[in-house]
Amino acid sequence: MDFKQALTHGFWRDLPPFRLVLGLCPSLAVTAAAENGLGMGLAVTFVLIFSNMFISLLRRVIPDKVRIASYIVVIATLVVLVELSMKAFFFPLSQQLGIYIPLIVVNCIILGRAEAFASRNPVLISMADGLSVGLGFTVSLTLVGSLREILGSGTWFGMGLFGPGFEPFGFMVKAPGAFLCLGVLLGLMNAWSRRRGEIFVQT
Amino acid sequence: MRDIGRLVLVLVVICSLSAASLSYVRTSLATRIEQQGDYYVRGPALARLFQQPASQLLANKVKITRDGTEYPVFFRKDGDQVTGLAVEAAGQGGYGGPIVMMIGIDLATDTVLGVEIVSHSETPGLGAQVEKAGFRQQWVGLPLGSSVALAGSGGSVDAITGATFSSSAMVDGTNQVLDLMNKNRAAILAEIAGR
Amino acid sequence: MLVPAMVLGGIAAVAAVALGIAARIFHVEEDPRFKGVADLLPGANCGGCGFAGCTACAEAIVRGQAEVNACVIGQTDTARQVAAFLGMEMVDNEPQIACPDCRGGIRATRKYDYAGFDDCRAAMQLFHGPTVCDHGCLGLGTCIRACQFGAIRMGDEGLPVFDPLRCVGCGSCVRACPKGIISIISETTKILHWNRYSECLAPCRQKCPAQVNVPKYIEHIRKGEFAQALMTVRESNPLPLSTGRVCPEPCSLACRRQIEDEPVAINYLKRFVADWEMAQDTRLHIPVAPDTGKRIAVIGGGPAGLSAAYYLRRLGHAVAIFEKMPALGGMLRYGIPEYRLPKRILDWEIQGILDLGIQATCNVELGKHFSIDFLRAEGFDAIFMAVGAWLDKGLGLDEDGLEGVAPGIKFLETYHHQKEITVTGKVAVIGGGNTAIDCARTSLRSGAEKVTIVYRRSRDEMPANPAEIIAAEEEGIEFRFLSAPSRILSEDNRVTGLEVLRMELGEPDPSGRRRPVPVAGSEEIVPCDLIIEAVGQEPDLEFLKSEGMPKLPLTRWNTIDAKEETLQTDVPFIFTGGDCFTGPGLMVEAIGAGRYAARSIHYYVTDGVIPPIEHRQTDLIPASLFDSISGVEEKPKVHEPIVSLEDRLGTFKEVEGTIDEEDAVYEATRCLHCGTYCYDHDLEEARQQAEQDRLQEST
Amino acid sequence: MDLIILAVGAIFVQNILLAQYLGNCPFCGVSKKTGTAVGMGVAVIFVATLASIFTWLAYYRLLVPRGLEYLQTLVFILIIAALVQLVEIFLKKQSRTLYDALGIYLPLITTNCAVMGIALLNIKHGFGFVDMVVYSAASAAGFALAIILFAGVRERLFLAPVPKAMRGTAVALVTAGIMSLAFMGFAGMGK
Repeated sequence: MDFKQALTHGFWRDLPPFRLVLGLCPSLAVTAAAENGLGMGLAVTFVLIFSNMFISLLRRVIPDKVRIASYIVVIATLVVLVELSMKAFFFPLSQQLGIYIPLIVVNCIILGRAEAFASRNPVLISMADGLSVGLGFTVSLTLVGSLREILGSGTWFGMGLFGPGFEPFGFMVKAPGAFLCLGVLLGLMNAWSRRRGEIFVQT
Repeated sequence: MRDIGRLVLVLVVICSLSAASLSYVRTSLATRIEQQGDYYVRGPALARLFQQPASQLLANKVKITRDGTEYPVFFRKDGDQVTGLAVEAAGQGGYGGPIVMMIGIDLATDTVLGVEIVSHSETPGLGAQVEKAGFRQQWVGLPLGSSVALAGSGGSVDAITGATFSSSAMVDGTNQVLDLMNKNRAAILAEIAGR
Repeated sequence: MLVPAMVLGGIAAVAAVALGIAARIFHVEEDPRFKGVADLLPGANCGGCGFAGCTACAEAIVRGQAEVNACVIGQTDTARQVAAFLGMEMVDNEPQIACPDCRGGIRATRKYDYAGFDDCRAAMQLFHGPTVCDHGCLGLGTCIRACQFGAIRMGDEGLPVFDPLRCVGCGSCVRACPKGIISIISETTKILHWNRYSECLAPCRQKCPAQVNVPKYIEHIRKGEFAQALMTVRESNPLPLSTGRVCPEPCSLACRRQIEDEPVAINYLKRFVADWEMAQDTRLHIPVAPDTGKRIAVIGGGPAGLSAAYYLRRLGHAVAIFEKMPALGGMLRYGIPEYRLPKRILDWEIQGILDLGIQATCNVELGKHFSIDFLRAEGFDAIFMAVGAWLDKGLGLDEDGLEGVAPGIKFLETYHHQKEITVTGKVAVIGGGNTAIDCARTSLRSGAEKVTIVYRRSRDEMPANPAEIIAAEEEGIEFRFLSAPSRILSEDNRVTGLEVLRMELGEPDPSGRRRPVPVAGSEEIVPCDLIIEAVGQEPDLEFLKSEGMPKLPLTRWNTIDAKEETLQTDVPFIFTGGDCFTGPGLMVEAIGAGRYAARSIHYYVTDGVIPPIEHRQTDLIPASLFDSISGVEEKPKVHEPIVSLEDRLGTFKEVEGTIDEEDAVYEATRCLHCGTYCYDHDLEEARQQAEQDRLQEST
Repeated sequence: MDLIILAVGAIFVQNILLAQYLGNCPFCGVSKKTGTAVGMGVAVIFVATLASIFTWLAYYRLLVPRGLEYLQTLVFILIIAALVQLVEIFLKKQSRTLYDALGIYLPLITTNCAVMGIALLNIKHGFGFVDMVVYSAASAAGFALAIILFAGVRERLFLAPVPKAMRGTAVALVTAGIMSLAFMGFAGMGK
């Protein structure tokens, strides 16, 4: 993968969680509002960029057998860092995201990118990969969040959109709405790929 | 065996470094995190209790530790005189976990000013009704020096229908505060005076 | 800062040490490849592949239950590394994919009109589906709906068409199909597969001793997909260049087209694709399975040996060929003359087989230079004995010691060794097989004045290829049919003539041919200077008497005895096949035997048990031998370019040429693509009919 | 009684998969066959309970006394990862049958947010030891219930005439949404 590809592949070809069906839990859990989706996405992006950076730096130092364990520690450290900074600077958001922030640790996207990309590539390109996949994830989460918030609460990023007459589609901000919304979006995306004649495998 | 030694060493070094760096970050951010927490979590409750902007009150804070539990206490001053306290307590036994509440105390009349919910994770529409003014109205004017109980257990507090757990968590938190006030009133005032 | 560092470091240390110790105490022996593959996988254990974690996925990959690109995280890079680790190359067009085993479609005859629910399984409930054919496709497309990857669509011919690029080999279509006609095919399954009665098999495919999927490769040729056509041939025949030249085409005897027309020139087509590859001078990639660590010795480098070696290698075993002669090829090299199979072509073909990673040692003879015990000691897990049938049978006419009498194979072999041999005077060749014709045509090219073939039955009974007989006649070789040699005339120990007795055809003998009966007093003399006896061969099994040989029982025809079902001899690790098992036979039979033995050996060295082939097809399936074909127009067969008579005599130029691309594609259109019950009536007409039916339904 | 109510609440009302959105990756990945789903479910029950006990002990005995609560994420993941691997190694040697039935799912659990999530929720809810054990087991049982039911649905779904673009994960998610809707009906049960 060259640099340009590393920077762009996260936006369509490997767009999580749609094309790379990973990281579903946060995609479902925190997308009741666009703001939460954006925040979660950015947190993941931060962790991705820096975990890719550290792992790429350490890739020759870490023995193969404790590879995964070491990656997990690096990722967990970054996650705690995000958790702490969020509490210090974006307190309301951190309350909203709750335990889903520490759960970034077990988000397969991060470990997946670390293993599949950062452990084999130099630092800069690994960071570019992290940025691209992370931002792709952010865009997806914000999109899902926006949809759910607009339909479910009638607001977008907290701003009222429809005036008092609007009866919100409350189901959308609850768990079933999350599954449904993600499923339908995925279907639409598949339909679009199909029309473009792309060949890809959705397991 | 040397092989294992190396693996252990690498892991230990990484873990230690990570813990050390995190504890550094944590120390440098600790004050800010606490302030943020006070501002966003306790601020609104405080402001409602004392009917004045939270920013004037958040600095007036002491921590009282009793039986291993820490109770943050905020106070209101009229001139030099401490006229009111707001004690935070976590009522145990809620359905979704503890209900954190703040109980205002009027020191002039020795009665309860009211109760405000700081945070809870109760079921919306059921346990979450503890936030409703109607339910909380039962707290206004409770005398210090006693304890409360649900009506079902022979007390005075009417529980929310279908949310007995949440209601009893409220009672639990209230009793903690009343108990603290009865036994530690002097110590609290001394602590405030000492600031 | 120290406390947290110590706490965390402590936890890590405890965990690591505990794991390290546990890994030692509870160590379990496993296939090291599991670990190797697992290490290459991301280790994120996300479960996206559908397996329980990366280790489970690695096991599945090694076992061949999952593709190397199963991991959703790892993508192409990981897949490539895993493939490299397993010794496989990522080949884009040969993954494990679904393949339908039905050619019927709209050609299939209907039992009744079905108007029920649009689902094959539902249709199946009603008298086993609306088609006459029991195992044919119902064409309602349940598999299409079952495919999650959009890899299947309904083709024009009413059959599902699989897109190999989209198919991932998940097997959902296999589970969905109530007829069981879709299977997930990998290279290994193709190699290990043998025809069963329960399958839809064209008669040619049933008849071919090597079971080449004839209609499939012809169809590829028709579409201009020559590479796929050749790969299809190679699934069951590793020697297409040679077979394309010398095979007598048993398949064409079964060709249904000959009911109304001449049979399809199957062998010209095979020769065409094989030559097409050679003309490109780049060899097609032949996939080889990951190494199994098993070693197999093949004794004899003839067609049976080469075929077995080729398939065993492709199944992932390490193969070594031991050959007595100075070069590989066996009878192909030493028995078939240059003008039929140029050595240059044979060399190219054999090199392609050796390029797969097969070791070959020539000039070593079993019993003289090495023994079976030696091979066992060397660590070979199984041995394939394909020593051929090189010993000429004599006539029993006191010919021993006479000058001017040569056994047929010896003659051809000597000829091969000393190219300059010249034959003078008149030659009589005794026998009616291909060897006899080869001897006759070879002596004609080496300077013989006149060549006579003496055969005791009539021309119709001659086992030689009809084309060969015609060519020999054209070249001026005289045939004396119904003449049996009775005495050799000699002067000063030199042959001067052959006394023959005229014969009449009597009752059929067990071989189905009419038995020749001598006519008393009909002796005639055929004057000649050289008598070549080509009346049959048998295996030269002298080596069995040497040291270090296990005792191998023989049959009463002096061939090595083995179980028909497995080609395994009484010594479990020794397998046999080809001429030394059956007696002299066709090259394509030896090739088939080689692959059959490869299957047995593969199961023997991997599982220890050779599973029997259920319903193995040995005789032609009666239902497939329909005797009338309607709606087939006559189309003349193409003819091979043939070197002119003047050019042929006195030289060893290859007599027959290769047809060109245009002719090949044309000839391919003559194939009827028979199934068991169906064939191309006239595809255009059938299509129009189907279209009309559809229109009627919709109105 | 309290414990039963706690358990019922954790299994049905606050179902870890369908209401708390935890453990969705294996939910979509491993739910293609009922057999696999059963194995996965049982393995999660076992590991989640075990991991909760260890993380709970580590939190209250190791971290709280030293004021290191902020390290919980790091410590928890380490403990879970090591524990899962230990159990796997042990099972593989001691009981191959058990390993083949359940053990092979263990690696999948390390990065299963359900297990980590349950451990974190235990702390968040401030449970005592007994409550914690019951809650963990019940939550994991909720996971098992959902994934097994879901696998059953998906087996049927596999052959259903689903629009092409919706095949696979897309329709699985929509189905999960409908199941989640059904589980919402349990709200108000328990406490």
